[in-house]
Amino acid sequence: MSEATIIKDAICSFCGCLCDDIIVEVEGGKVQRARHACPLGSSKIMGHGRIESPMIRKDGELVESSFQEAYDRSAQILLQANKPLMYGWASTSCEAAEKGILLAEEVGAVIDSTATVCHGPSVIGIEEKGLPGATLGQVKNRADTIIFWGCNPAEAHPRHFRRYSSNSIGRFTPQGREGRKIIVVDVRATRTSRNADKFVRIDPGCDYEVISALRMLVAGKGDILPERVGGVLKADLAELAAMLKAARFGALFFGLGLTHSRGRYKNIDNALSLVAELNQHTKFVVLPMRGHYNVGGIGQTLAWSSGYPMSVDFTRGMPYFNPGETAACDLLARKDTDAALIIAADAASNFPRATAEALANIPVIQIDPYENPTTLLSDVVIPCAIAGVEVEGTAYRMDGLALRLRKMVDSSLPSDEEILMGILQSVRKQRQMMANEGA
Amino acid sequence: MITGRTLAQGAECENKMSPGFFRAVALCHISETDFKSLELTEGRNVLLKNECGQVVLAAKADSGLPENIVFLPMGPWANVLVGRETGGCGTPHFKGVKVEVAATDLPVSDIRELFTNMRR
Amino acid sequence: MRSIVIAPRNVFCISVEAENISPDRFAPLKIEEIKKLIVWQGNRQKILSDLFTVDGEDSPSKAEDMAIRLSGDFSNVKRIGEGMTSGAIEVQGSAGMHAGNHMSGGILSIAGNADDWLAREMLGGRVVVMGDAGNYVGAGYRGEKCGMRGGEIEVRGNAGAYLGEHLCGGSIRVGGNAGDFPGAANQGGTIFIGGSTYLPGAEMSKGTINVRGETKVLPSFQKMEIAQIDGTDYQKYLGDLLENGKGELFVGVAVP
Amino acid sequence: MIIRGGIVYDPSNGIFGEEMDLFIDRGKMVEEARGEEIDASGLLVMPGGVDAHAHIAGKKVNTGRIMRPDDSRLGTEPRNGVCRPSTGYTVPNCYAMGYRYARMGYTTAFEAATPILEARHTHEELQEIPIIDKGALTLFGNNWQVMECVRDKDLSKLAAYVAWGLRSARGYGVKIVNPGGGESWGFGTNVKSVNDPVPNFDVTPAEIIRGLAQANELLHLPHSIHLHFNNLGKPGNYTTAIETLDLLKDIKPSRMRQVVHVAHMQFSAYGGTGWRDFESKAPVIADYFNSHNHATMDMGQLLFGSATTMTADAPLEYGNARLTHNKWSNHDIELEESSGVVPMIYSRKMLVNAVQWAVGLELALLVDDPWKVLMTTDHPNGSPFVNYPEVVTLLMSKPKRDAEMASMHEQLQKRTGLGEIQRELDWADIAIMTRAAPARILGLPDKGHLGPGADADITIYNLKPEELDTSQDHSLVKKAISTAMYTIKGGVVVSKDGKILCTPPGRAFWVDAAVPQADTDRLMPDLQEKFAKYYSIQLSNYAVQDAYLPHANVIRAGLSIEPLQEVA
Repeated sequence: MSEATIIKDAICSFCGCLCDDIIVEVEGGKVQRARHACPLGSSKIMGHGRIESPMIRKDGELVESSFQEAYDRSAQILLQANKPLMYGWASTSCEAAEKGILLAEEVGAVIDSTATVCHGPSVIGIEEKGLPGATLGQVKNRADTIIFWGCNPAEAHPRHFRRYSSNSIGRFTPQGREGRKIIVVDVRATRTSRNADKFVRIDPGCDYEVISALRMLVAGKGDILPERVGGVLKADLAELAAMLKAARFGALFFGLGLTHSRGRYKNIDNALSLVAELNQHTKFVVLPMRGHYNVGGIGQTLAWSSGYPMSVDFTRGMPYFNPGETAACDLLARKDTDAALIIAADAASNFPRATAEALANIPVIQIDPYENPTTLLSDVVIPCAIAGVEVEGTAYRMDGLALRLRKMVDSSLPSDEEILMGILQSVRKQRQMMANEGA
Repeated sequence: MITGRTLAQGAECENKMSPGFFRAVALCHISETDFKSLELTEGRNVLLKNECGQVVLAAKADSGLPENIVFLPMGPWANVLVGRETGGCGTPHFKGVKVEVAATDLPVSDIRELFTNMRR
Repeated sequence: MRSIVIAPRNVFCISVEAENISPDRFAPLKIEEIKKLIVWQGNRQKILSDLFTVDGEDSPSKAEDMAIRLSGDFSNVKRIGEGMTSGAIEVQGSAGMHAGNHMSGGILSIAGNADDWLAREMLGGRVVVMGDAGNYVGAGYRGEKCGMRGGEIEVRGNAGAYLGEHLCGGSIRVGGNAGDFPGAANQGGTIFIGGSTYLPGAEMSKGTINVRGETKVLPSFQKMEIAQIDGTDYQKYLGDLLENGKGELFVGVAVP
Repeated sequence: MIIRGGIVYDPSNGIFGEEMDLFIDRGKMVEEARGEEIDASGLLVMPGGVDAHAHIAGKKVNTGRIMRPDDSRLGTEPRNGVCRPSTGYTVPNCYAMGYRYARMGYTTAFEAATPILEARHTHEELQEIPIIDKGALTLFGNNWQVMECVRDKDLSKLAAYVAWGLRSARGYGVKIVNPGGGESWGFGTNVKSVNDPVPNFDVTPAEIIRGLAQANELLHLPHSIHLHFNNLGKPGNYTTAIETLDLLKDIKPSRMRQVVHVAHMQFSAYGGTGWRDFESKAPVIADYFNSHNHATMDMGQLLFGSATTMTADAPLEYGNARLTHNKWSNHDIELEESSGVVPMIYSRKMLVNAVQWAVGLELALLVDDPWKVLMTTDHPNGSPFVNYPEVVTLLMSKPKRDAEMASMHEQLQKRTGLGEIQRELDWADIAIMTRAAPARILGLPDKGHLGPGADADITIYNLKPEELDTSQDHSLVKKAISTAMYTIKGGVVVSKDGKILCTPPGRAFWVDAAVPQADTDRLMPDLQEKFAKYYSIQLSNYAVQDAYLPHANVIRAGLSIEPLQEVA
């Protein structure tokens, strides 16, 4: 048995927290332990069942193939399509995303990330109002008031409290949790709300009105408010507004409770205005709780490459952006795409049923380490090495901070980057052959 | 109906074909009051339906939920009930979906059954 | 008038982008030249006659003398009449997204429904839809401060969400219901909604919104007096007080 | 390669409009060479343009893109030949930046402000900008470690930290933005003068600036400190400018260059007590530069139209957003900085904007020595860099300035003396302000000139300097310098008449400064404590890895090396 290797300060590539203090013990080419990791991260780093070989669907069944055959078939599917969709990207590196963007340009595809089914509305809100944010360490060192609105980090980002928010200890926050006011706004009580000093339960779909009422109170115009807004008593809202204004440094973290409910991006838009206005009175920042570990990174990479952070349509050669038209769910719902490449995401599970059905009716290429429902719908399945465990690369934390993922163990499988380049080379080769035949 | 993350759903979400994912996600959280009024017991199933479709899930009482709201871990079972409409901004309504809930003796579909016959 | 009739050759699965279907682009061209105008279907660049039949008078004319009739289903054809300055387009069926965007003059009439982003960033002219319209009628583009600045839009049926978002001028009239957030950030346009809606006028700073049916009103609007308009009683509100509160919202008072 | 018969402006080598042949071999200028010939008979030839101050990469640039799809949809060009798609006007995508600089005859550009913590992101973007050589200045002016060293008057530890910070960021030089103000903004306040103590740190902006300037010289860095003043953008701030410059006049430069480079001077040369009596104090500032030799500046020219303001001066951006009722992004960086982004439209009908427009031009025209003034727009704060030709022609043509002023607010004449300035710059001045001086000020010996050994970065403009009256024919000049006939980068023609022919990757410059081990040993416990207690990441994950600079060009500096060669 080989000696155990210890990798210190490894980065957990599960959620947007990108915890970078993981101590990984590797022995015999396998991760044996992942200290400091939460259950979510640990489950990822420790690993589980994998797709072992590329597969191509023949006569309705997925049968094993070589990587080259899978690349060639993928290239053929992409080249035949009038409007291919390349979706996913949240759980792979920025280096892979860069290759994906190049491939999307070359085949004239629409490229979209899982942001469009989570924080896409936040992006549209930011386009309306901007994002007054900060790095997470700023919150840790300074925040004495923290609101979690429509998010449940206790279950989705388990180490957030201790590393960055409510329970963290920093230069101006030596008392940690004791020195902070924690406020939770949600439609239901959660593990997160049980950690709160103040829990404000609002009626589903009423976030926008509640935020407007808070803005009125912050601006000193509370007198015209009705007695109850969105299921919350005016007195309760007034108390909340006073808490926000009394903050020395406040932070608002928001999640899918705002983006997935009625109002969608308007909720974010309004919350961003609330935070901007609170800065008239104190210091306040706002941050989206990003789910997948690199959903931020695909947004950054797409933005510097194309000018837009998601839903970028390259079909006419120049980038065009319009979620609602160019987002994955729209294209599928409208049957306005005729092939899909799904990478580092499970579209079949995460899309509404009818949208997933549309996916089932077009040729699908899947690049993923694991079998999942998307596999069941795919025509080509290409297994990859796991970015952040088996491959190095860049990822962006939920606050936009770039970190370099470490490699922990070897893999015999190619990386996402290599697979995309394999497909791209096949695209170029086939296109050259077609040109030659044409001539 | 609202959908969202849970710890168990997260831990299993890259392992979708596993029994663990099934246990974590094919689940419907119901307020204690509604749980009683539907005459549910732990281990009994519920049938949820709306104009998008219907799905059977294991029922679980949740003291954090107010009446008339059910919470489903996000995933393919919940998505049977989510509409394709994105309201012009790319994101479906995963929360605030109207559903009818009833107790049922029907079994919960496993993940492969859920996707059987979806292709062409 | 010079009349041109365009009809799809088949049903489009992948949407078509046809910003060249416009009186301004057609006017100086003969039929054979019109047939060669570029259209896109996904990543395939095509010419108009690949996808559509084109018939009509051959000799070039001025844009204002152009009448383009779109016969058949255009619900998957986007950007019809983009930037048109004069003349007329008559869509006999439904029209795809972005119809009449940036138009500054002329008439666009749609017998069926219009998809999202109808008359986005419109400057002038007139748009009439006999059926329903989608989201973002007369709105601005993502991130822009200004939507429609002038002209008139009439939707006889229902309209979707974000009607007239960032409206800076002009008027929109919807016969039926409107989706959530009509007239958000209105900076000086006029909206009339015959039916009901939800949270009109969020962050409006100027302009008027008139809702004849029912609506939930934001808590940041101040209730004023009852006003009579065209013989109907309306509850007047001023808002959005989160802005300067100079917008006017009228909500029909239901007769018991 | 041989370039035949051009009218060459190479001020660093004392060449001002001489007809001569240029020789290139393996990417460098040489005395004699063979190969492909380019006929440049009678045409204007200069070294490739060097932009010493622009915001071209990193978090705030990308934030600008993300919050401005309205900007990204402008200037789109499809993927074409060797070019990837272009988007954006004030915040172009990476590819467009490379192509647009190259088309304009520029071959080098430096990103002006990067926090160490986010330098990885900056290099990800820099690497994606094709063609041009680049580098990034590193922010130090609100850094806790810096302020603590300054407070403790521990100059050698400060120098060790600056060296460590540059190495961690793969940075090129010391940038200081609103020193102390960024830290104050951490709790929503700002410093009001150079002597206003920074809350919780017991230091003043003046001490931070002096400390960093001394450390900079101790380290023999190729570039001086690069300073964005306190109170930038505010009426009456010219006094802060003078006061700050006076702080530095006794510091001896370690190399033959300035002690301080002032970023976008235009934004700090204002008089008045508020916006109502807002006026130009450019003459006072210009007098100061004319009578002192320790400082250089770049103009930070403002032009009318769309801009996206982005700066590490976060409180300024909050003020901008409230003033213009515009969208506002802010980004505070733990232990290091703050920053903000706000879109802006400058209007010639707005008196304040017109005065700002005039101030930049006044500065460049009133400072006698063109080696002290760089032509910039503080891209994209004053205007996007694609508008440099507009600035150049304004500087070269009094009739153009008069025509512009005629369309502005009538009060303008009273608020600025621009109308009385007769000076019109010539091609020698322009070659200095856009090539020779930025290279010298940055300390890049192989850039900005065409002597043997220099990088073969050359611009040939389709313009005959001996035939064209730059004062009268300013529109022809503008057209010619907007699109170079040839842009040669490292001996390769990258752009011809606006068509991009190839897209070599371009190098990234950074400075590795050596310090005594003893100083590093004293520094490291401080840093270890900061990472254990205050940073949200581990020390071992902090520094930028070499993977992000595949085409690095390391310049050595520091305490323990021999005096460096002087810049040409």
